[in-house]
Amino acid sequence: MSVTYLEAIRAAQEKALREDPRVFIYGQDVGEFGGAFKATKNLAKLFPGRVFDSPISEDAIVGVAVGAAIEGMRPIVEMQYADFSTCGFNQIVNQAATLFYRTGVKCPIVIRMPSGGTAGAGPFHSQSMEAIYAHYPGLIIMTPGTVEDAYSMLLEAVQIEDPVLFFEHKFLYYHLKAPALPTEALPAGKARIARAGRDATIVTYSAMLHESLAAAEILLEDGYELEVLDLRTVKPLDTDSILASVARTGRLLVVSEAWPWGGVAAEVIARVASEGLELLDAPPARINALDTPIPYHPNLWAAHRPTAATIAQAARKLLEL
Amino acid sequence: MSVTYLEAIRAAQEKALREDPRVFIYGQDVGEFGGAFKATKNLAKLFPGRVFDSPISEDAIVGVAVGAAIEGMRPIVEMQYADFSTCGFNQIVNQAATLFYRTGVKCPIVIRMPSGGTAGAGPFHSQSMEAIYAHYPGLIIMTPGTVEDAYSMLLEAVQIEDPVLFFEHKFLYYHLKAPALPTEALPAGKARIARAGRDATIVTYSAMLHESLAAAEILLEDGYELEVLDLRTVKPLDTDSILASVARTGRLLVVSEAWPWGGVAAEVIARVASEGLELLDAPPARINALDTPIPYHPNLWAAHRPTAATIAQAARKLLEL
Amino acid sequence: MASEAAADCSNPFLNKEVYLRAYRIMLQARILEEKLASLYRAGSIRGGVFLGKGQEALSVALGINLRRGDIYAPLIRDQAGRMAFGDTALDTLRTYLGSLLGSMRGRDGNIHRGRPAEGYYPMISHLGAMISVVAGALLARRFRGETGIVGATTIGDGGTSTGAFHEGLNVAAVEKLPLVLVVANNHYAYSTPNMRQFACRSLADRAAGYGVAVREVNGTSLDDCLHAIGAAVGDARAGKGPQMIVGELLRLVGHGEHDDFSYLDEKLKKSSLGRDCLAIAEERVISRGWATKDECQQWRKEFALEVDELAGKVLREPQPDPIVEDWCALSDKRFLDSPHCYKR
Amino acid sequence: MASEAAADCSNPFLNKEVYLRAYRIMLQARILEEKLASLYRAGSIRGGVFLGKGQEALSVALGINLRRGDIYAPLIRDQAGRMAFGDTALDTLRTYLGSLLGSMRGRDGNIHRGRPAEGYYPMISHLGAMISVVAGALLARRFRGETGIVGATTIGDGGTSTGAFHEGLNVAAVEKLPLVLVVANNHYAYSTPNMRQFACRSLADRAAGYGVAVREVNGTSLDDCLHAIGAAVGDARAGKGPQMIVGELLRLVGHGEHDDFSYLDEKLKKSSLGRDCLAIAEERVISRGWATKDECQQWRKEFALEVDELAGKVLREPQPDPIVEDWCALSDKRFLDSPHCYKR
Ligand SMILES: Cc1ncc(C[n+]2csc(CCOP(=O)(O)OP(=O)(O)O)c2C)c(N)n1
Ligand SMILES: Cc1ncc(C[n+]2csc(CCOP(=O)(O)OP(=O)(O)O)c2C)c(N)n1
Ligand SMILES: [Mg+2]
Ligand SMILES: [Mg+2]
Repeated sequence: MSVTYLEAIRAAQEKALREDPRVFIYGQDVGEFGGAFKATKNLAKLFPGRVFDSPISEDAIVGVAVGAAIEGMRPIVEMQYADFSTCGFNQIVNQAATLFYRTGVKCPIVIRMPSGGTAGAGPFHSQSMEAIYAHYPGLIIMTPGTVEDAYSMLLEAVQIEDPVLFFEHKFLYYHLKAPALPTEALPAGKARIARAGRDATIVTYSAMLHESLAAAEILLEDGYELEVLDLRTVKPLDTDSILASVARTGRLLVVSEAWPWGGVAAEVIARVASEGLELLDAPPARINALDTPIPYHPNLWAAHRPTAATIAQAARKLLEL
Repeated sequence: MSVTYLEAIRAAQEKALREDPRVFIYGQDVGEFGGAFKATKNLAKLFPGRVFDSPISEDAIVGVAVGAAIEGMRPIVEMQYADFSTCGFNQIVNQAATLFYRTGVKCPIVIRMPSGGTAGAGPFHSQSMEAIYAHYPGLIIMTPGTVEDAYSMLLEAVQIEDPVLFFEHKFLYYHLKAPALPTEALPAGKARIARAGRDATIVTYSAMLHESLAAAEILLEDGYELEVLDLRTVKPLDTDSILASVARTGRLLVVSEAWPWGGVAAEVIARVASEGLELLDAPPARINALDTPIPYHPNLWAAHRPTAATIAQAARKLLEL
Repeated sequence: MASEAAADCSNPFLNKEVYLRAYRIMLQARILEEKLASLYRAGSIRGGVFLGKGQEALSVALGINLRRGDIYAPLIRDQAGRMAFGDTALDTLRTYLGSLLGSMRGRDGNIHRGRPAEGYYPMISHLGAMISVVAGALLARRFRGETGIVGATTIGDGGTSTGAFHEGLNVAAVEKLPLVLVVANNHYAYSTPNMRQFACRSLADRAAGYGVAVREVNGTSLDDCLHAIGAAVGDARAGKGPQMIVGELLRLVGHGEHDDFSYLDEKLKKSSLGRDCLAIAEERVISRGWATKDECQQWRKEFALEVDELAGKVLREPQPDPIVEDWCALSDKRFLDSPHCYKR
Repeated sequence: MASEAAADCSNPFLNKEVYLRAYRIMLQARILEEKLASLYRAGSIRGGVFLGKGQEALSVALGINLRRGDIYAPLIRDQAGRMAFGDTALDTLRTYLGSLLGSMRGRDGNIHRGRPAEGYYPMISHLGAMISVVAGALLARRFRGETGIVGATTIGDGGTSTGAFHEGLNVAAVEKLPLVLVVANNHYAYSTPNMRQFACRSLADRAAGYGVAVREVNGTSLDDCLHAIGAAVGDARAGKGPQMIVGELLRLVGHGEHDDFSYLDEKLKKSSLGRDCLAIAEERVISRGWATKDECQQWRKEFALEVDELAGKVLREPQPDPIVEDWCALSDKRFLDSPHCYKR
């Protein structure tokens, strides 16, 4: 038996609903239908009245979640696609993210953000918005890249008493599999060494974890051993683990599927430059999506985002410096 | 006679309206009333029918501007405060910013964003959102820090055939003065050495330009000569000028009033680390607003944003490394 | 006329006790706001001051119909409603004057104050945004099996143009929540007149589009306001779903104290909309023999004295200290992201 | 019945020529979409396929009433309206099949295609967002002194819940723009039924809240649709301000071709809403003697052949090449931000 990334998300929600009567799930088509990606399949049936459809009103959906959280509930919101969270942006960054600081009252909501590109999805069903939200104070930004993390981090997210944006990657939904659900997990905020190596560090997260691991395989053929660090959460960002890895390897490549300007890769490089300059044997590098809208055509899309091949190429360049 | 930063913005709009029949101004209270800050004072009278009030509908305001631009107009939108652009966020980043790439049809709109903190303005009338928008492909992000730039860059913005977000700083509106309006200007995308120096480079923009210049004065007393580079536009970011300055000084401090995570400061440091690592004699540093909502109370606000004193302190630390 | 019918004292929403209480709160709010204006002119308040003068009747009528356990998310011009709901002159002054002892601890202030743990929600500035939040709060109460409670919030004529208004009210209607939404049509949104804001006959015409009950009310008449809002709150409490009230009135001051209201249409000002609800209510109180002119005068003096004393006290209270402030946007410190390179 | 009245051939909106043209376009759209569905099943299309089956009458009635110089921003289920406005089977196939020769050059595709320079606006996915864009376009036309033109767009029942719908329609009403907004209430937004989407009697009840004229129409009847939309477009063109049409119907396919429509309520399906507008229109065409069954059959065959041929041709066309693609989000290359560290 094996579990997919999507099944892990569904299972985590089922467990959260079962164990905590304060949890409910709200979003477009999440009820009877089980969600656009089936991440809430059967949950409406299992937990009558607690998993229900919203109108197409992202602003109100988030507002409802915040109000419910103030009154003691633990809402999980599903955005149908992260891209549509732009329509609920104001409530996320100005209502949810500021509540605790302004009032001292906690805002334990989870917003699930189906993110990232898949072939043919186009400019409005492919975005990686984690950097946008990480820029704002008051939010925790999770970006699980494994089945295990999808499960355990979502469960942790529901328990955290601050707003958590949970960026789950659509590309991993069906393809990524694990033998079983995990029974223990690293806490949020801690990065994980996904692959140990001595020649350079690739810092990455979410779907790019797998492209990076594949790139590491490619470079192994050249005799290079790359360390791959999975950030798991991009805010907080585990600066210590990044620095520790760079201290071992002396070289840093950051890989992110988001646009470059001010993204996770920029933030990671800025931190390493500021706090670990002397650790660097070569200039740190980054590889991001290209700085255009995400093209619809699979040919263009495949060139727009980083892939194992382009990551390997960038890593090779870094190693040769 | 002298001209304030605000008057320069008003004058630029008057000139644009006068010289180009395609220009119109749309936003809350911009008509008869002349805008919340009086940046459009008298313009409705001078240009009947071309400067008019919108409902409180940021999403529609931006949508209207995009539609009008497609049909050949040159709309200038005034957000009453940049903070409220969160409600028009979707139209900015998904409609305006993607139009040209998707369709090949240009989207010459200007959105004026009264930005940044003033004492007592609180969490929703003080934000600096330039990094949020700079993250998206398809937008030009202007952040004028002088009266001259407020004037000439706004005029240039109206001429540019791509969407321009014009982040004007409210703190500078009334206080910042110049002897006269400029007759020539650097083009957008080029940074300017606001003060030459040899010991370290401060890269900054907008209101922080003046705090940084004041910090440079403070350090002059210690015998340090700081170079202050005014970015003017944060996207495109004039990487060459930054690198050239760091090449001269060997030290980099980036100062921004925005929040730190993924902000302008992170992007600048990432670029310098990647493209000019060997130029650095010390780890690059940044100073930003603190990572909380912007507090209302003037005591807290003054400590939340960078000031000449804290910049000088950070610079001194950098110089002593 | 509705207001004549409402003057019928057998009307359950209109009895001496409630009316007098409402009137006294209106008076208190007015006097407190006058003090805020004078403190503003004196430079003691650094942020903006936005007053509810002329809107006290509509505002108090909502606040006074709420109970402990209800939810209330007031807006800019709701000083009277706030006080009816339990907010105090002391906390008002503390937030405006930046006292550390205020409910917002200097982090937010003025009209943005509240105590969410007590059902008193502080508005964010973005208009319309509180409607869905109150809807969510009511949903939570329903989950917890609470009945007979209501959630109330206010919006201006300008605020009805926001997408948030639309989405929030629609969600409340779909969920049949006990939401009471008072639309204060004071005919201006900052300087923007109604005709640049909407094109319908009355904002009340919006209700049918949501499947929401609606009452139109003369916002200058406390009688009318108490009656209509009392009925609306009663219906919401009884499970009849969201209730909208559209009050027609005029603010009698500028948008904020910095604004000279130069755009005010003289005709509107001279129309019945321009009448002062507080003066009208006082007249009614007196003509009905519920209090004498002298008593009203006396209350006015007492409140003014009280407010002056409170202001004096608050002005001596400690202000927030950035050194002591914890600068923490998260409740759970384990998840703080503060690398060395962020720190000052 | 409205449809009987409409069958009156003296009705200016209902004559043989227009009706036959509309019918033939519906047929063409249906056949083209069937081809798209089969190409989807064959794996030739990688993105989603979202079809308008059952909505052709409402859609074509809008498109056919527009002229060159008008503005049209169609939505998901508007293949028929698009073709009536001038879009071709060739460009449709090119965008779905990713041909470089398609109007979107592979950068966007499928239902997101358009040619803004020709007044044919490509939707972004975010529902409701096109309404204000069309309003802005109409404002520009007014600035340029153009009269007698209209701007038209479509929204679904689900899309009416967006803030963008509200803001956009309100702005159009305030500016009295010649906007025609067709609401296609197909009773589902993806899987979400009307009762989870809104609580008003009919979405037509929203119009009064904007001060906008409205017509309710049986969306399965081409007669009704041509009549009501013809009148609405005429009124808009004549300067009577925004016009809303609410068409009641059902889509006869899943949300997209990946969706099995398992949530469809059998009762709805069997109701008059579930009837196929194309079959009804064909029946009318025949019963009125405007064409014979054989002729209809013949057209069907011709269109199918044409579409098959086109698809064959398009499948051999070049696909976008990332090496040649300029990767440029700005029109003015001077302002490109592409530091060395971004480049691949
Ligand atoms: C979404 C949003 N846009 C703009 C503003 C700026 N703003 C503050 S108050 C105001 C006018 C509000 O008018 P109205 O809703 O009629 O309330 P009133 O001030 O008349 O009580 C505006 C435009 C805001 N607060 N929120
Ligand atoms: C703002 C926004 N939120 C969510 C979506 C995802 N989405 C795409 S189509 C759809 C259902 C649309 O329903 P409706 O408006 O009734 O149109 P129909 O599909 O029935 O034609 C949803 C939720 C979206 N496109 N835009
Ligand atoms: Mg108003
Ligand atoms: Mg629908």
